[in-house]
Amino acid sequence: MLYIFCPHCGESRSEEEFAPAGQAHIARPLDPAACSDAEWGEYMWFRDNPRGLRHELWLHAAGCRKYFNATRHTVSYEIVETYKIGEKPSFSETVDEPQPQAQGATA
Amino acid sequence: MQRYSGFGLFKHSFSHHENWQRMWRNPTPKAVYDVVIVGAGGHGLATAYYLAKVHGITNVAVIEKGWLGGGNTARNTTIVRSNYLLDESSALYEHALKLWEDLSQDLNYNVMFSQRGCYHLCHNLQDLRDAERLVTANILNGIPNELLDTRQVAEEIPYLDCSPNTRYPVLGASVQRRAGNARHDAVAWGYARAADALGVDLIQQTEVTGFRKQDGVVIGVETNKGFIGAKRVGMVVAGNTGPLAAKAGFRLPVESHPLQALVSEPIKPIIDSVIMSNAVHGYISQSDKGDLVIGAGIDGWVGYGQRGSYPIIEHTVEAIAEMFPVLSRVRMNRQWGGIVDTTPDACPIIGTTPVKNLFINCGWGTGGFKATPGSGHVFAATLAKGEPHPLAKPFSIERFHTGALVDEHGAAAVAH
Amino acid sequence: MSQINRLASGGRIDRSKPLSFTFNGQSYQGYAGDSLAAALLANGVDIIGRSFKYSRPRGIVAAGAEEPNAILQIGARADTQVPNVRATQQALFGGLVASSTNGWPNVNNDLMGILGKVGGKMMPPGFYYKTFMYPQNMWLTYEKYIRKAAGLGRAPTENDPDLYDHMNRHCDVLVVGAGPAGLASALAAARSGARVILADEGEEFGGSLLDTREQLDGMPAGEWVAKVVAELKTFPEVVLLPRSTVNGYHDHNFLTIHERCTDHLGDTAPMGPFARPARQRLHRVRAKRVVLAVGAHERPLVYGNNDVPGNMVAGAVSTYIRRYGVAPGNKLVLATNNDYAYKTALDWLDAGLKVVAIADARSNPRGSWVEEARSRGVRILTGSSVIDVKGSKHVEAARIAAIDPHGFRVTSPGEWLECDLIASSGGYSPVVHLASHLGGKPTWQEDILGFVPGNTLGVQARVCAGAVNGVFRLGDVLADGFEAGAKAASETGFGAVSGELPRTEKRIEEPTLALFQVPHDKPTARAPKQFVDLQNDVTAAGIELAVREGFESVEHVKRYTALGFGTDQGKLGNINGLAIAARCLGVNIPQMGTTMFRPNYTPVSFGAVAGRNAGALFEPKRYTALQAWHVKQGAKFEDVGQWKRPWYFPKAGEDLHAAVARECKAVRDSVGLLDASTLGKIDIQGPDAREFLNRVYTNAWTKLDVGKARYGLMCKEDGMVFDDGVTACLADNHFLMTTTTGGAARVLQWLELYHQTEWPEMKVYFTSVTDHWATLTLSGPNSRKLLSKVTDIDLSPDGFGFMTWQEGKVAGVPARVFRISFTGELSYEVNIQADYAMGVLEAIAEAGQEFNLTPYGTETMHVLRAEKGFIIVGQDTDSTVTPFDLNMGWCVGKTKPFSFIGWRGMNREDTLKAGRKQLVGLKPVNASDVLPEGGQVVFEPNHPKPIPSAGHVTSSYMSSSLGHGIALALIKGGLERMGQKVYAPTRDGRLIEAEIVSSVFYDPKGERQNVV
Amino acid sequence: MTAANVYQQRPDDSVKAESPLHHAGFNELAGKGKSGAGVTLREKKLLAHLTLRGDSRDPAFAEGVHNALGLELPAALSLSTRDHVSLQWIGPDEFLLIAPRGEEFAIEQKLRLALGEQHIQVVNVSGGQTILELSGPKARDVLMKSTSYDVHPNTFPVGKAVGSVFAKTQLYIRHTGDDTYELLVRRSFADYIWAWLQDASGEYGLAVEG
Repeated sequence: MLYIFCPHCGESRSEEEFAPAGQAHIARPLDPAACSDAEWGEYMWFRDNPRGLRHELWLHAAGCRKYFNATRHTVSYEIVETYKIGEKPSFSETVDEPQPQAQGATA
Repeated sequence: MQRYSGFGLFKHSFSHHENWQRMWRNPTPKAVYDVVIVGAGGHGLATAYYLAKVHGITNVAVIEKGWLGGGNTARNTTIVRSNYLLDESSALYEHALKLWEDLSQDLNYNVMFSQRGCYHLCHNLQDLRDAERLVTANILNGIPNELLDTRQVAEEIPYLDCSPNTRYPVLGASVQRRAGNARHDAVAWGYARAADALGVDLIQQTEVTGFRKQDGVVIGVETNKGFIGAKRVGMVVAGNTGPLAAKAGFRLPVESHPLQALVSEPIKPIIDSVIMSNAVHGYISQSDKGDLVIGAGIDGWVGYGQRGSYPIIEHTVEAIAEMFPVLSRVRMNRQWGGIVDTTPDACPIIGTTPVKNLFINCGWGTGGFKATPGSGHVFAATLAKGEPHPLAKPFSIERFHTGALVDEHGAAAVAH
Repeated sequence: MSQINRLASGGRIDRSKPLSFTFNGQSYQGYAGDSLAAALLANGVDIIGRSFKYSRPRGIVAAGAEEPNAILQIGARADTQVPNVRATQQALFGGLVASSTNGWPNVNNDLMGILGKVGGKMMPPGFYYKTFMYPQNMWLTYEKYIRKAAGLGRAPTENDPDLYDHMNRHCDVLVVGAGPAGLASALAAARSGARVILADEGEEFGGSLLDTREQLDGMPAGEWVAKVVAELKTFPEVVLLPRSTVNGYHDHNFLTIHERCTDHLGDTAPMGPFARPARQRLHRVRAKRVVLAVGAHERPLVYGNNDVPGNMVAGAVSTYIRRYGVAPGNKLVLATNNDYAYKTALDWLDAGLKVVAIADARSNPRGSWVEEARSRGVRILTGSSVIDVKGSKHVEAARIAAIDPHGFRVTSPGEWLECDLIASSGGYSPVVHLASHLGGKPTWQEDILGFVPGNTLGVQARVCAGAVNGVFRLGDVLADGFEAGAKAASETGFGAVSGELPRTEKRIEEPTLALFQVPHDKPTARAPKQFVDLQNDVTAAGIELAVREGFESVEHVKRYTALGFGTDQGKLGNINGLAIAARCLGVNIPQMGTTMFRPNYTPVSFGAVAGRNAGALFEPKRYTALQAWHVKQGAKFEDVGQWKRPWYFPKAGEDLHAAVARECKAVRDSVGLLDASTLGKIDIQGPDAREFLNRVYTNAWTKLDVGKARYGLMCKEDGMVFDDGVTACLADNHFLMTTTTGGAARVLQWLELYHQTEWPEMKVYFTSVTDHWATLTLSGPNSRKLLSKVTDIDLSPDGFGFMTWQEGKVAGVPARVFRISFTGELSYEVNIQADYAMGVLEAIAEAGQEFNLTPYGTETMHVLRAEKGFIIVGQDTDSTVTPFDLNMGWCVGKTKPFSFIGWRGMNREDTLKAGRKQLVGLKPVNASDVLPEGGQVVFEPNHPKPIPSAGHVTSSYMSSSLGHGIALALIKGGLERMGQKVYAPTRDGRLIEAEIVSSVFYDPKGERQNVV
Repeated sequence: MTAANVYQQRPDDSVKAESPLHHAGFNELAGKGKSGAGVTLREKKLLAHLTLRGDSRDPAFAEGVHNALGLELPAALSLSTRDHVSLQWIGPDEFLLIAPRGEEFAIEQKLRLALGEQHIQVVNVSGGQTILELSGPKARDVLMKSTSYDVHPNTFPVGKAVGSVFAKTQLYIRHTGDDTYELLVRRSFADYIWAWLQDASGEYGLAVEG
């Protein structure tokens, strides 16, 4: 169970208090009418799905009710930072990928 | 291929089982194949088998970075059913179910497919409406499905708490009697053995690191053991779809999430069928070995760690104890996680990709295992003909651009 | 029956407290302090079960969590049964009832065993994949018998009488294991002032120190344990948890500890001073640092017939002698490849028993213990091992022969030595389970011939100490433990500590020889069965066969043979199995790698995992302020999310339909009362509130005046409807939004999401007031008359128009009253601070008597609104329906300047195409028919299967007001098909014909709500 | 003053009022049961509860609040108290004010006056929640059974208030005295929390004060 530092409350809390809300920094197109159907589909549904660091949106649902961002490794699950909406992440490149979890995990 | 039978076992017992042949070879990769399939899970192996058997294409390699059937094939809760709501999805899963029914004989490998029935419990009035919708939709499509009332449910599922005093009383259930379980590992091994016998090369411990393209057309795969040429490439890599698609240069409406499951210690038979409850959030069956096999929910975040968060396990166990209070003193042995590739409409993506001659089969979410034969069958046709099989057509990537989703997810929260 | 194997003295048992128990119906006696296994051995019980596949007799082989055989059924009553209890980890209590889990008719005379002997030859690994295929329809029959034979114990057949509990804990240092390393660790951490939890699976702290012959400071090790435990108890921030197994190591240093609070006292928890305490408790621990001091498991050697009762792991024999005063035999043969096992021979001698011989696979062992044994006259056969065993129900003799471990062959004919106990030791496997739960791969350490914990993948802050690290000498273990505890504490900010560790004895210890499977003169497939995994009947020959058939990865071998799949998860057998597979493949053990380790370390009751979230507390039940009144009126309740809502209010003898017909009539004819308090309510304030509504609702809000209310639809970005409700303008910058009952929380979250992430510049705040306001809906032509009796508000049609609201007093309580209608009748929704709702309701009920004021529930509400064609989001919609599909294009602001949420989505190729499912009314041709709710309908009932669906019924009722059935349905191209017929083929084989009609069945002009 | 609808929602005290745990009958239960209970529970009912929203980074907001209430704006996770009025940090732009019964209307007016044209929200939520005070030597153990928040006094000293999970719902826990805690409970969940607390404190003994 993750232990997540809420940048508003200023302390770490158990994952139970939070709700994940998908990839962070997906801005709503300013002029939806100018988007093709395909572009609108991509805005709604196409996401980065890396093995490595990913910027995510989280809600501190049981705490301060604020959304914030987290940079989390999708294999080790390590959270390298959390930051408020409107702030920029400090970590972005994919760090060294940890060794596979399983003995020869599936392709 | 050495034929398996009870008599064969008897015969081999006299030679102390020293003369059993390998189930598959360990071939050296050829320079070029007609079709290269990336990923030797159940779907990939089934695809190879049907390419060889149905389409006569035997110059096929299946490339696997680990071991055969080592991904979600080895980690699911082995439920097989076809009672999906929408015409497109029920057609696909029913196609699979029909193949399941003859699979052991077809492969000469007992995949232990047991049609012990699958119940979806209803706990509120909307559940009942959804069940009526599902059952009648299935009936129209020629897929038998029944709706039971509380009394019938109580009779058919002995230890289920059907009293009106539970937090969410059981108001009824739909039941697909042809649904059931199969032995997950056997499916991969049975397909592998049969495909190998037809000439397919199964290349394990070889990781695809990239795709070689010429003028936008894929011509083979780069691996950690060198380049392997291919006229067509099929990607069937549940749990690794995003990263591999990224290597091929495109993005998908797919997120990979942990899906957890757990088993009890083996106990004498007490649960005779598959019982699922969406409202209470748990599902359960009992394996031939006696383990209660229990499925938990999907974690809400992307994760490739083959493990998820503990509260998901807790909620699931609470649900099982609520449904079957007699199991409270039975003990949980082991938990684990698979990686499911989820799509916005909870339906797979099968077909072409932005890269010519590179085909994809992914996004099965929680439905992958039960679809294995059907998925392999339609994907083999897709690879053989270069265009989607009719049953696969509704499941193109383009639907996320046009909006023509096959929204199993939205239409009814019946997943798994 | 006397305790024939009980030694005259010794052990940590209390001989003054004899305890009676039964096993397989036979009564026995043991002592307080015994484990069930110790008590069984004391009584000379050899056979405690039959093996799973071959039905061979099996006895106890170990003394702890690694025991594979002694898996028993416990419990005196139908409701207290516990299947699969490991007898080695169950404390004996008076009245304990235990039985074997397999064996028919009983474990001593087992008929299945004969079948196992004959059939066993036909049951190599994976045999079931190769047979039972023909004829196809017979599989379920075959399977029935396979299922009956499989499984171990039985589940209870009645509900658990016990309670379970959770305890959330946080600490600086969690020390797992209270053996020498763990105790030293905990001591160091505690002295630094850290918050420490020390947990151990045993009945008491001490681990291996409780039965070692080694001394500390020249005293029995147990005395040091007592001293340390006494000191630990003096620290207020130290939590000591015996009988508590750390079972799972989860992400970010979250661990679960399963405490068996009362399992040592009886079948069920005894009553406490106030209430019955929990039988078991699950501690959910978040630790800043974890010290894993979990020790090592001794491996047995794999030799022929090594499963006959009387074959044990060497260390376990010592445990039974020294801790429990039990010697499970008289004449011992010891097989070893290391020095430590000699301690067992010395313990055996100390107990006054005979050591027949020690077979040491090493050619020239000279360690201190070896010399001690030699000096006491024990016959030591070097370069040798036990290769076969004689005896059917108990060991009678061991065959010892010279072996060449590297060439894997037997080099002498050897000799049969008479004995009744064979103890073997093949080295020690560090318990890497917890360290590997998060995917960290253990690494092979050649010098100790074992895997030790690997890296931690960066996230988990843990230290390993003692035997789990491959440190086996007692002095080194203590030092390693102390250092680990000090390090863990200092890493969490506590100062350095010092302390003197007890003095240990100096001696020479020589390395272990790599020997796993002992060779036999015949090839493995033809040799006597050499068991690797006793619980799953996996033999060395089986592993060879798996490799021969192409199962070359460790996971394949495991899955094909079932190695390690038992309830012991292969604690004894996995490394041996791995070594055998590696030998067959010609690779070394680290090249094979290990299988994955998963929680739980040992099994945990479902009840403990669920804790108090069971029965009535499984999930919250939410109630409105008027619940007591509903109960008094005899309401039946419907679950709507977590809410309990009155479904209908039956009078004596009424069923649902009769009650609903009566309630509907009352509303249409006079006045009814509905508790609408569960609707979500959100207070919205700020200068940008109105613009925000424009963006989140599909319709326009710019011109809504203060005092007015408007219905709105909400869509997601894909254009699909996801909530609806009425929002009122309370003041220029102040709105009250209502949502569906089920949607309240998610709508608020969604508003916050857009506000916080997309439009933070907008000045608007949202606060839930769902619980603050109680809402009483009065609906029906007499509602005005009734309300006027209890309010000072001007209710005249001109003074209080439709879709407006007023403030005033109702029954003396300040209220906001909204004139909105979900029934089509004249209606008022009275909002009162919930604390005062009951009084207001009672006053209204009193005033309403003259109008036959009738309480109605959700079912009547649904009928009345369906007669009017009003949708219920989630019933008449799923998430595939746009406002246009609902024929509610009137509710979409097509010219709003801002591209509101959903607008782009509802204008895509697929959402604009013809033939989408659209909401229409269906009127059964036969007035008495009611279409099944949810059911599919078709245009062509005679079409061969598959029959194309025309759509499905979303709502369907008998309308007593109209005298016929009515339904709402989503029909393909429905709005273009008015007057056409559809057919509902029902599940019971009928065909109901219905006409596609407008979805507004009742009062289509909407005149009734304007009644004067 | 912001354009909001403000009105007196509470009748005078002569009108019958039922707090969220009215049906539990604390008055009747008080003094019953075995002595020596480790946990004592009482409902601090029918108080004035107001949600206050505003930008805490804006000094004018803090000043306005201070002018109206005589209370400093509490820092994150803390509670300012003065006489019988407390102000609790809920989030960076959200605070909860609890005052004696019936004062909510006057306080809201005072706040709106003091905060002038600032963008704020004041909402009366008095009817929607209640306070359960949990005290006694075993009160902390009951909390530990119920929430994954670390309620050890080192991390949760007196004066701190946190929102967290509690059993299968969410609420705010306020540490108000050595062995005394307040749970801020939503009305519709009050019965569940009451049932939970009876169950969880069973082994320690639970006394109820009317």
